[in-house]
Amino acid sequence: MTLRRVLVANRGEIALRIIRACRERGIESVAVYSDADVGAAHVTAADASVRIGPAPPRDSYLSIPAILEAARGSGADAVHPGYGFLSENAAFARACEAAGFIFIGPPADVIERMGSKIAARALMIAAGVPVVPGRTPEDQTDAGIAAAANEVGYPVLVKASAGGGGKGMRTVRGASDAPALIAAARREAVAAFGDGTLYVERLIERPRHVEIQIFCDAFGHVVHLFERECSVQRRHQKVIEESPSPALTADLRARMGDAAVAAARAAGYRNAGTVEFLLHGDGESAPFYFLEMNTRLQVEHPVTEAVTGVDLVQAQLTVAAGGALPWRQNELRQRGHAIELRIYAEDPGAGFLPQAGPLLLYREPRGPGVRVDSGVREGDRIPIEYDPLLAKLTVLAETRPQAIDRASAALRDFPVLGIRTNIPFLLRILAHPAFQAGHVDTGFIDAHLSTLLGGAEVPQEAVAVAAAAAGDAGAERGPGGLSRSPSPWTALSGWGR
Amino acid sequence: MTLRRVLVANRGEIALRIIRACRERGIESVAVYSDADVGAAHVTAADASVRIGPAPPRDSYLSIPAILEAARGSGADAVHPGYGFLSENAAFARACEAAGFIFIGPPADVIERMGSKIAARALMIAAGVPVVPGRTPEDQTDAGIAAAANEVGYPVLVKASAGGGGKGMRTVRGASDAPALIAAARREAVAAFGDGTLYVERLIERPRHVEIQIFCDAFGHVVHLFERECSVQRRHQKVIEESPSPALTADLRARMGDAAVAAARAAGYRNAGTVEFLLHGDGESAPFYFLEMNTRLQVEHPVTEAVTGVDLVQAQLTVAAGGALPWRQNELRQRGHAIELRIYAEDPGAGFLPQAGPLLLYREPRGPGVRVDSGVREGDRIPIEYDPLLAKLTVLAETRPQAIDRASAALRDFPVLGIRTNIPFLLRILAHPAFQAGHVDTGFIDAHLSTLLGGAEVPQEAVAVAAAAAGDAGAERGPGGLSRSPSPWTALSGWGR
Amino acid sequence: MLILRAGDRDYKATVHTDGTVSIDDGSPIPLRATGAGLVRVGSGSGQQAWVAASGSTRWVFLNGEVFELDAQDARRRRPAATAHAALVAPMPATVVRVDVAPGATVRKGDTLLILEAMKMELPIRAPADGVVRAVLCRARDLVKPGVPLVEME
Amino acid sequence: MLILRAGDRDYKATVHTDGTVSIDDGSPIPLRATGAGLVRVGSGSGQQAWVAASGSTRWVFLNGEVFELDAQDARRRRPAATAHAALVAPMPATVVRVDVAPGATVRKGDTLLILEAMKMELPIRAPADGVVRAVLCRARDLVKPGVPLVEME
Repeated sequence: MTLRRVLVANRGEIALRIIRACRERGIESVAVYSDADVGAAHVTAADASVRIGPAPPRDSYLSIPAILEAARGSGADAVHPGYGFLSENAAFARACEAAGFIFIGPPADVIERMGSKIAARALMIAAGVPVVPGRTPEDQTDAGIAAAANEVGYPVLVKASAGGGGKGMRTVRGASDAPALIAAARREAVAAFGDGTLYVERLIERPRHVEIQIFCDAFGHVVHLFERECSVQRRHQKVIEESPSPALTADLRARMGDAAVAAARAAGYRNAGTVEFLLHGDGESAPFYFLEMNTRLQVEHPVTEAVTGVDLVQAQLTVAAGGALPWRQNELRQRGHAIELRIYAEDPGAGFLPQAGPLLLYREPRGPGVRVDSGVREGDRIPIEYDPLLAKLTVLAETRPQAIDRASAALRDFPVLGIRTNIPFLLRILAHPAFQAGHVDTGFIDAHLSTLLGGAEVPQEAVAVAAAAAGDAGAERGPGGLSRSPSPWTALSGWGR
Repeated sequence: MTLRRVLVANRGEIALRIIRACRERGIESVAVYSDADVGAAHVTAADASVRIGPAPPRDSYLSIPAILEAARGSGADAVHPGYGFLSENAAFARACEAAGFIFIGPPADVIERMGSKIAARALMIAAGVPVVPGRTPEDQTDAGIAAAANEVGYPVLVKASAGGGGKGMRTVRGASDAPALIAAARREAVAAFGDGTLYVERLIERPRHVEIQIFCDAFGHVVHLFERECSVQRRHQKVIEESPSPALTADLRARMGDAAVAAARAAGYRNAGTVEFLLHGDGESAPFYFLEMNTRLQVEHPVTEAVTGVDLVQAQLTVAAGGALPWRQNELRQRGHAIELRIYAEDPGAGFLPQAGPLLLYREPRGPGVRVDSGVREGDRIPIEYDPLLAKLTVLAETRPQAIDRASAALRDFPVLGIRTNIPFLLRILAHPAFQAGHVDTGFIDAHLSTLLGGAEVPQEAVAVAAAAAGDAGAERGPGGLSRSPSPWTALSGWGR
Repeated sequence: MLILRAGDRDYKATVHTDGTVSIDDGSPIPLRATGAGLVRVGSGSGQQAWVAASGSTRWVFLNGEVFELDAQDARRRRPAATAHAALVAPMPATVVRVDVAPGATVRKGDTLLILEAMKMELPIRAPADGVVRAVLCRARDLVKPGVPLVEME
Repeated sequence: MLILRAGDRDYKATVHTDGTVSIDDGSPIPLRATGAGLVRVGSGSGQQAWVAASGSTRWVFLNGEVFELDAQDARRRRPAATAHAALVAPMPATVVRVDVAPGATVRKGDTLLILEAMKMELPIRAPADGVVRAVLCRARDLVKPGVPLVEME
């Protein structure tokens, strides 16, 4: 079976990533876009593009009928869901297959089973994979959830059963907070996933989040591609991921890899997936618990690509077309150290408030070992409707300290102006002694927040630059009124050397 | 010993490469520039910059006094010569050390010995490394060179003894051609290196050019980092390099690696170097001959970095500062397949005539496994005075066919307008069945030139685009008079979706 | 002379005819434009900065930090700190819920209303103890950045 | 109507009011600007092209190929092929040596003079058998692109 034309049911950097992978192997790509994304980078890059609806996700990127219609109208033979949106929606996978499109991901029933925290847990327990104590009460009233929290024992996490990415999730430390937090989690769950079912589990205090990439084909081959350490999170949203994890010994890595492979086999998995674990404490015998299985490509897949040298999206296309996995377990090795930093349009100083607006100036860093995945360009306007991820900066170097140095240099060479981003915040994480020592857990950002927020005085040099650029007043016009000559400003002051 | 500030005695992409490496480890960088390079990318990127003279290389980038003065004035403690220019000039290395600067490269006497083809040959013969038959006559008159050619036996190569890069080199097939070609080689040798001494050697017909990267520290550690296949050349100038070589078996690779290490040990080498071999024919027992030793970083070093995962420039800085090599031989592995394509400002259809002029539009490709090293930006004017290398595109993929696909996709996404480049020519090389089969030797381009030159009809679509952009007349103004809206053109025709 | 405001702090900048700029009567800082949006700033070789303008706002990226300064119109300057100003929407958002009514007494940190943007809930909290003077939005309203939501005193 | 020349071939382009363009009275080709220098061309979703202009020259990058077209001024069109024109410098260069004198009979491929540019020698050869009418440069001259070097007939 050969794929000829793939519809990419996503937007932003991941849509571009998939479009480029298709182009390399001669597969045509079809982009979809909402009214907020007319002229967006992923639309320009694809071989064809189809409008699927107005800006709100439920009317466009989350609309199964609109996307299927686009697939039919454009003559696609397969659909790649990316991550987020419909990527873990079993109904969508099923509808694709029913309409005759190859769904580039696992079978719909696997998505369904692993998407239900209850079913996934049961499966893992049966497969001998360790799990965190917890339950999904049959009584799904707020009172029923509160009762379940009491049984599991505080502190607990209340989570959307259909969810992911921290949406619809709340930490509840005691019975008195429960009603308000349960209600908030429910509202977000309904808004984000259309399903308000909630799940309660014991909160493992300050665990590490360590996940294993797995890959399976239709011939029973299952491999793991080692771990990603994703402990640096804010509001349960990953911010920095790396591989290898500073916490794993060779033996612990092997045991976690084996557990992930067992989980994949138990699930009857196919294509790329990730088994997320919580790792509690340090050392050879630190316990780990199955957290969930992400039945899709992860945002942070470039970290794995960097250290293993494989192309996960190419392998997805190969396996979706009925091909065999291109690698055997004993051919796979980690080499060097990779770190991914997520560049968000957000203001860390204002509670990580997402930012929308124009990218007046946007210049990506370059250099050996520096990879930038992005879906935006200078001059674009970041819409309010979607995830605030602008770009992913992934660095690969020989050692972890060199990777940190490389990432820091790249961030200092990544100017984004017009909207606030977390770039200064990321730099302070990289410079933090605890991060540099590899002492990170999911509480890292909260524990060090005041240090990480900085709040630098404005240096005189910055004011001087602003003053010079302020010479000519005027409306929004991008790179600072400073053109390289001839410009009135340059001419006036005799600059330009 | 710690390096604090490195003067980069070069320009273009390699200067930027070194500046970035310095920045990552907190070393300050000092750029130098001629009057033709005011405002060039390498000048903007460095922490400091010093003008060293007018545009002609002999008055700037080849001026030892000017560069030493710049090093003194800027407080540098070390000098990185890059490649070309003064990088293999023993007098420069000696002058640097005498003035108290660390020269980031091998000791001056090693440069001197290996820079003399006569001394290098003698050393290799003594070390048991195979060499091509040839000689440097004591009688350096044109008649003396012609006599030496007769003794070695036609066909012969006449080469500048001080040279490299194909400058001052001529193929002579018989006695009747000798006088004119020897005179031309002499003129080029004097112009390029200030030294007209010529060397004559047997021409190995249609060999492969396969070179081994070596690295040595001051503690006697010597490693090789496998091969680069550099057979695709035009006028003895490399165009495409790759690793692994499609020609080497594991055993042949090991024997060539051992020979390169023996050569490095015999030379008393330190820092990064390359041992170039001619490989004659195919198969396990194909003979290889020492060609020359390049006592510097090579243009094509990214190919080795891609497959081995090391950073050669970082290692250069480490070793120059007195540190030990960061790798042992048994830790080094080739993984995947890397191809570098040199993007030249040249017109292949006009005898590869170098091009100078404005980069009206210049957009680099991006994506996983795609690395671009360049020293130019859109809007720059390419000067006439220097090497026409604009950029190096290096791709890394799991297999050679995937690397070819990746390189082709990247080249199609690498628009350069305003001056001619070899991008269309490179695409035709990648698509050629002989290249795809790995059947390349140094005669590849000449043998297939008419196919590779193409000469495509102008498709109607291209004329249509030109016609639309011609709507408004006007002087040079970069990206096509097409701004993204609002523009008169967009407004007129209702475009922009 | 030019006034640039960052947060509640005003800087007085004087652009000299030689292209240098003095801040608050300090020593002149050299500047040099090196490309579109690129500036070299400081004595010696200086540091690389990037700059962009939007209306009266000047954005500067310097050594990994971002600074947002507002070029003040000398004739119509706003006071440096607006005590008890209206709470405004920080970005385009949808009002999920309003928890207070005019006249309500609130404590610092109390949630006044909840916005939703980019699929995240954003509680708007009282910046200080006080009394709600006016509520200027309703649930389901789409609000733009800078639009007042609640007035307190 | 517009004439665009590539090599010795003229193309007649008609830009229609709906934004499509016809070449040599062929069927209309749709075009859509999608960014600075970016154009989508062709029916259906079309292909990605890049375009830049310099004087009357239009550069187009399409599917890895580069096309250079000259927008002709209808009032002052040059003849499509200039037989026996002067040999011109192809780029800025230094004249190393001149091998012929006026009146010399040369064969196709004979070296007339040698230029040096970017450290490479570039022989300028006779495009056909003929007679040198004039030599317009001397050794060591710096010549600019388009400057006539030798006239032949």
